[in-house]
Amino acid sequence: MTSVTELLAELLLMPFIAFVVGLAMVLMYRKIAARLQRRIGPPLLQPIYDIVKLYGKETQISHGLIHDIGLVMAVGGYVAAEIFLPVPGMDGIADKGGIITLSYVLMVPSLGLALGVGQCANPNGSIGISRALTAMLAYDIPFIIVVFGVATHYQSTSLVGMIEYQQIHQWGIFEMPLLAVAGLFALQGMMGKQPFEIYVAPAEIATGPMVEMSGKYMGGLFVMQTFQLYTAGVLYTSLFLGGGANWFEFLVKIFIVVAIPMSVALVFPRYRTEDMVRIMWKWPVMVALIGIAFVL
Amino acid sequence: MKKIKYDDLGSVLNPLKNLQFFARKPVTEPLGPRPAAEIYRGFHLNDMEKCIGCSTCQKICDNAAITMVKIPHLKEDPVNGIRNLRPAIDYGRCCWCALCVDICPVGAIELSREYVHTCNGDEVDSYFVLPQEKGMHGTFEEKGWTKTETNDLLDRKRLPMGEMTPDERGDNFDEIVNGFTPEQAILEASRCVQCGMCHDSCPTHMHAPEYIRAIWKGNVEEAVEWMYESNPFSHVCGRVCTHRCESACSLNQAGLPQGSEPIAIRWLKRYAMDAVPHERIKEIAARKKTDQKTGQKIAVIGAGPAGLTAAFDLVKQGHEVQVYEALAKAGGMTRYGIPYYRLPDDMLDRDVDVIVSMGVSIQYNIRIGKDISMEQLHKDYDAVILAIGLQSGRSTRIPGSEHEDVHSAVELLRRIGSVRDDMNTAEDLDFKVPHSAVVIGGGNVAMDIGRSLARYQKQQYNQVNMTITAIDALENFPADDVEIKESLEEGITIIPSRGPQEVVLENGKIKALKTWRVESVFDADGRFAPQYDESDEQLYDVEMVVEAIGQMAEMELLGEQLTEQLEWQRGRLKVAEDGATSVDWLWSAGDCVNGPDVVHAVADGHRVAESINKAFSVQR
Amino acid sequence: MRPENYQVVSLPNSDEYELFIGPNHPGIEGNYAFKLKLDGDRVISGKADAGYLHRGFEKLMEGRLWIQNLAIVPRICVPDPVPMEVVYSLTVEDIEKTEVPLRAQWIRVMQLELSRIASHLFTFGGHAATTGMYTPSYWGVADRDLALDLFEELTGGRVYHIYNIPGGVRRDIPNGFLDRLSDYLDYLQTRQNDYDNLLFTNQVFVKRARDIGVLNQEQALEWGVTGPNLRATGLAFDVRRDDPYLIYEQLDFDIPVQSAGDCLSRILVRRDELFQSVRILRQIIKHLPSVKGPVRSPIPNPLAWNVAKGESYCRVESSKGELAYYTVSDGGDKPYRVHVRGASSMHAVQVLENMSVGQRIEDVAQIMFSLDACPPEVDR
Amino acid sequence: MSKIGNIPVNAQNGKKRTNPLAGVFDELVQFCQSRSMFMLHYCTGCGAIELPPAMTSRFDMERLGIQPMVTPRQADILLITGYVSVKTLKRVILTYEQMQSPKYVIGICSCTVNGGMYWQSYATAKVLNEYLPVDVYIAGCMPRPEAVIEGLRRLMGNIENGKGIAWKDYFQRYDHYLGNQQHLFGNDWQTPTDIIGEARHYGLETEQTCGEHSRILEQHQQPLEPYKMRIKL
Amino acid sequence: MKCDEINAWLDALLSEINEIEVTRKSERRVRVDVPASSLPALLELLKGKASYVHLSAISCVDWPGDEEFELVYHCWSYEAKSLLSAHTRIPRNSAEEFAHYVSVYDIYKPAAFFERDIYEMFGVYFESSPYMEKFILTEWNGPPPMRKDFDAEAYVNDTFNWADYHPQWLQDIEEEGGGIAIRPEDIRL
Repeated sequence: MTSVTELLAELLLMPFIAFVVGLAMVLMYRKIAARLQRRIGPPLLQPIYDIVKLYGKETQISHGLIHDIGLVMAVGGYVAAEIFLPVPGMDGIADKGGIITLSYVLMVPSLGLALGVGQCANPNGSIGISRALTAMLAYDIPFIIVVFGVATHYQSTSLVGMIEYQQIHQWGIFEMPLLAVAGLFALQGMMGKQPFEIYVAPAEIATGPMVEMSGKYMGGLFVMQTFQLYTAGVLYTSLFLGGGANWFEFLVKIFIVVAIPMSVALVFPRYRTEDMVRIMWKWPVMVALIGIAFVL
Repeated sequence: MKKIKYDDLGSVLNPLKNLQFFARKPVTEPLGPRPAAEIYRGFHLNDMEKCIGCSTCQKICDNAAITMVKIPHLKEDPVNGIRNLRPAIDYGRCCWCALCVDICPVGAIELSREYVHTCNGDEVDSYFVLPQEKGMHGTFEEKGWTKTETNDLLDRKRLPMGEMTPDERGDNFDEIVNGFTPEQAILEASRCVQCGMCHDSCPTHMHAPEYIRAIWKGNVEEAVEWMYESNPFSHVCGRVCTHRCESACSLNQAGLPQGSEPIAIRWLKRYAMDAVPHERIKEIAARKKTDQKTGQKIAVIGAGPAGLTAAFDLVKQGHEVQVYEALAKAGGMTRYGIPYYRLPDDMLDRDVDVIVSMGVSIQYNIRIGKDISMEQLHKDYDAVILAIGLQSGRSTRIPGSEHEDVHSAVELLRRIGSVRDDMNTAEDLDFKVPHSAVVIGGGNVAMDIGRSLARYQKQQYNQVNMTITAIDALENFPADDVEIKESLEEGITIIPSRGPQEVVLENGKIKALKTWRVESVFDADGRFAPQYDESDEQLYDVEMVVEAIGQMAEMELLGEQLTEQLEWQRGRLKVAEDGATSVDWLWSAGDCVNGPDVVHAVADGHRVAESINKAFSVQR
Repeated sequence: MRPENYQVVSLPNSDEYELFIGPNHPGIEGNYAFKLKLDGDRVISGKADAGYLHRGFEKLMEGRLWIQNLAIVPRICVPDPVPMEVVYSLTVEDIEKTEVPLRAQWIRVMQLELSRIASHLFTFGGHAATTGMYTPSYWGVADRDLALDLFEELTGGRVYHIYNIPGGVRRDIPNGFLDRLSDYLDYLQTRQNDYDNLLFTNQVFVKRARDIGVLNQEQALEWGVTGPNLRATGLAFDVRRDDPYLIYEQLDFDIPVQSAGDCLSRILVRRDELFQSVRILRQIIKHLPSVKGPVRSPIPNPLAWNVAKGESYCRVESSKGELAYYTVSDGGDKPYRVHVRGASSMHAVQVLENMSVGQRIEDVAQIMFSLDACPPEVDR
Repeated sequence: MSKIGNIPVNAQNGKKRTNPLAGVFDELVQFCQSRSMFMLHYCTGCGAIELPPAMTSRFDMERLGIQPMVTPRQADILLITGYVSVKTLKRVILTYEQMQSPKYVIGICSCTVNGGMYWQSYATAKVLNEYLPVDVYIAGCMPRPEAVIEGLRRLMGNIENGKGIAWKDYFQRYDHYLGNQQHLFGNDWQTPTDIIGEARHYGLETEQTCGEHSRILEQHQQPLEPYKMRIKL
Repeated sequence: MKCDEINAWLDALLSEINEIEVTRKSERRVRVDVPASSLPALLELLKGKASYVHLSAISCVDWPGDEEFELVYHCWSYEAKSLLSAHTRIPRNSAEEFAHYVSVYDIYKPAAFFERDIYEMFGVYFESSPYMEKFILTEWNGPPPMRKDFDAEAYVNDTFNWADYHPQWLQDIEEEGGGIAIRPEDIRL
């Protein structure tokens, strides 16, 4: 009985923690941007203001039921992903799902978004979503290879297991540096940051999928972004940096992991779509395959 | 400079070098407005005391952003060129180009360094601002764009006009100034900012801005048409007007670092009148005349500026006008009081000719009261205008002033004037030109007689021995500055602040004029009560003394009966604002009412004509 | 009458569709619109839609006095307003045969070059932003702002200077201005490395910009392209050198040229030009103190100024290309006709329309910014 | 009134709040609204040139929680930066109607108030608040970045105090605005957004929402057809 | 120098054609007055033979008094470094019907832009110009606005309202007996 209550509490607590930490990451991104751009940047609670403001909008425009469902899928997919990601002291159902389930769950938001945005009848949105799917295709290949390699190395598909292994032995990044590098590329793509920021592209397609989003829907996307950053950070930390023995260590690691792509993003323009696919399928895949060869 | 070749592929690592900016400080300015630059063009400031309400800023404003607002509690002084209008700026139009600052004739409007103004959607009224010394929000921030000599857009210097040198003019009565050439006139006219201060200050409200603009456009006929709107004596006024317009001119305002000279409005008028052929002027003047006859008959006594102007107006309205003149020619004081070198007779003749050509009939050498009685006029005419001017000079009444060689300036000028046709010689004069003379008085009449006599002296004796003395200090002389300057140039001695005490006689002839130094002219209450320093006594050895301290009217012509009927005030005929006397058929106009001045007389003539017209229309 | 944007027209039985870029779109420079007919993400045809910034300048100028027009000419090209003021003054001076004092000419050149620097810094940021990199636009605008501070000190206005006047300039330079200008140039040169690292030698950017929007020299001449865009095709033509005005003949500067005619060459030409302007300004800082005399030859009272009858066509090299005014005076107090040949009127409309064909949608915005089109010059 | 097809409106905010905590909640929302404003960067006129400095490093608007947004759907503030030509005004109105309430309009520069320096121009609209409700005006031609920021701070203050409600006016007095729009654009003017429908839906309808001008609109209003599109992947 | 040669050659050539009038205003500015019928031929010659390859602008000036439009073609030669302005006059029609002239698009491509501009602003129809349609003034129904007989100020006053200010300070002054004395529109020169 207690374990069920505990589990339920964890299932509620883990997304909540993810949300709070994600907000901090959004803030960090904006602060990093501000610093590189030689300015001060937003106040500390800015991400919260934005989300509350968006949810507080008094009029809404919906583009039909599918649009709403798509949005729910997008946010829900990430919420679901959070309970597969172990954090210090809480495993959720991470030991049950494992990394394979997680990679499937992580596709849900993109598909949900595609479903929702398709209803907007805005060509910019449609182009954006087609680019988003292309981008997913591009970074998923190295990502899957990396996941495969890591799983092979640890002989486990359970994140909990991997973390335990790393905490006993040493961090994955030292054991499989090539895979870690390839993972970093995939992470950049997954987070949709420059040079792989092809589907938002304000100057080209007016923020693509978000073009018709307003009010709560936009708020939903903002929430999704917080989860996305958190997920990316935790996943990479779990795979290569040995998770966290305690909360301090854990948070330091995930923030650093997220800060790297963020900083890089600010000094690069975006690739064209086909360039992104070409590069993603060339360098990270090559590196990852060599990495696998070492692992095997 | 480092070259970048086109073929340089660059590097993926190069941009990462910029991550060093994590260690650099932001360049962001603190929140809140920064102080603006020293010559920033922010919101307007206006020095309410300095501003004269000329509305020049309004004209240069390319955005029609400036509205002139009348502020009753401010000073309104048209004679000195000050209006109680002030510019209000519409910030819904303004573009902060500061042209208003650059053009302001007095440098009153300036821009501050204040630049923040925001308001809620329903407070747009706050965009309409009356700039004052304190700035838009009552918090003075420093001045920004102000006027300097470099960015002043106005042409401050008057065009020099050709005139005779003192040597050339000293012994003859030729006209001194040459007048503008067309090029000069257009250039001078282009300096005008069209403020209309001249119009306001002019007694007869001549349309100076309009005719100056017409001159600038090269259209002198239009200019003449504008002049005849309000002044049938434009030839005369173009030469001898007291030009209050020029003192009121916006460009005459003091307080500018670079100095500033008014537009030569009088000379422009003269130019335009001279540039149009006489016959054409007659046609232009006749344009406004009605064809209808009203059948009303009016008699005008005195063919001076006031009488003829009234006659001109009344004839235009279709009335029948008869003018009676006691002397042989028309013009009154302008003919018999102003020397030839200032106003050649033929110019006056032209003005009179235009008026006559309108249908005014003038009978000369008829003295009312002697040849025709006032009662007779009353019977024959529906209205009578008394415009007799000030014919006799006032006397100082000092001991000895009854002597035959003590003359009044008016009388002497009349005697000179009646032989004017060939006045280049002194032979025709009915008095002997004195070797030495002194004129008492500091007005224009004193200068006129002094300079006229000096010319005769120069002709006859080849030397000038002429003194002008007056009770006022030199800077308080009523005469024009230019008259004083020219008098001095012509060798006349001017001795200010002297009170004449006695004409010293010896052997029945004048020996000298005794004067004391004046300590003060007015008492504490501002009344005329001169105080003398008796110890400072001077004697001027002269043959002739001329008194030029003022004139008065000769009212004998009215006859006893009428004199009793009329109301009088301190010895002067009581006249209402519009020229009506207390008798319903008699009006009075001109110098005899208002004191000596051509343009005032013209204004008076208009006023009386209008008043008569109104009275007639009431009758009808 | 239904407004057209945000409304999508479907073309039956075809994969083609129309897409509107602008007037309200981050990929458009200013208030301007571009209608694209697309097949997938490939542009089949492009059509410019201007007039959103149309104010009827030429009509307005016919209704205002010669001097009043000074306030409105800089508005014709907002990012680079000084050439507008100068060329308008030049035409009036040419008609009136006014001599401009030498010192005023030096000051004018100083402004023109400073304005060119400001404008190019702005363009770098815009160009980079269309490729997804925002940091250069933050830097560029901030560095441009320092130039605006200098302008504010010199002219009293940050963006609209209204400082040139027929006959010269309205005021002399303030004390110590040249020192501060010199400091600014020093600062710009220290920043050169940062910009090079971030933008001009950034491999991703170079890849993105190379071979995109190619305009060869033949096409450029045929379509009347001028300015940096022409120089990026290999023709070293610059009005400053080939049809000199003011005191450019006395200055020593190079004309940067690239030959490929693509987006990358264009931005490289602008980069080099910026530092040539720095070089010119250095010469001015050195010489200006020795050029004494007034800064303005007097003009008549502006309220009553009839400019002599005549016409004049004057050209200057603005940051966007050849800028020309054709001014006709009928001897009145207002211009009879002013025709503005906007520097970017060629490449913002016809050239862009032609170049966009066959491009991918992601490059359209980049091409537009790399041409440095300035819509208000087209609309006037 | 005919229904416009493709943009249905959700029934969500119509109910009155009875919860005592609603007051606190409202204040929180207002506070957040004032601290987080997305600005539609639409360069309607020359004043837009001072917005990049205001947004970027030197004056950093993000300090106040203001950031540019690219589509009207996401934006809260519509900055009218200077003159609007009639052609632009149509797009501005369209854009405004597509923004989600609460939305704010800021009129920058002289031109939005009384025509500015283009008052003689046949091509520009003169008084902005005849066509759209304006929340805050910022004076200047053009206003410096600092002045723009001061204006935005005034707007923040207004929102925090619950005074930023000009957008309701557009629903409540739609007939007035529509009349002015029709005067300029002709009687066949129509936008794709059904303002009257929205006003009814959100309970903002007053007697002045509909009137003589909206009746003209009804006569010719046509629903927008939904758009079918394929994109080759 | 090459450019001197071109200039000399051009001067010689132009002096032979007697319909046209050549004024050399300065070293780099030539004004040519040419009848409307021979302008295209002249431009063809200039571009083909005299290296005037760059059409800088086409300006149109309305002379309602003469019932004519003046078209000015400004051509620049990169080699001769000289700008030639070819002036020609075509008859002007009332605002309802267009004036007509031929397009020079086949000689100079940039002409299309300027011709469209003149078409919109003055109502001159250029035969065989590719874009004889509205571009800037797509939403304008009035007469071609740049014609001298179109009174923009009157149109504006008819069409638009002005802000109606009545601030407190003005009310105070009005109570005192003052108020607005001269409105800006009353005084424009």
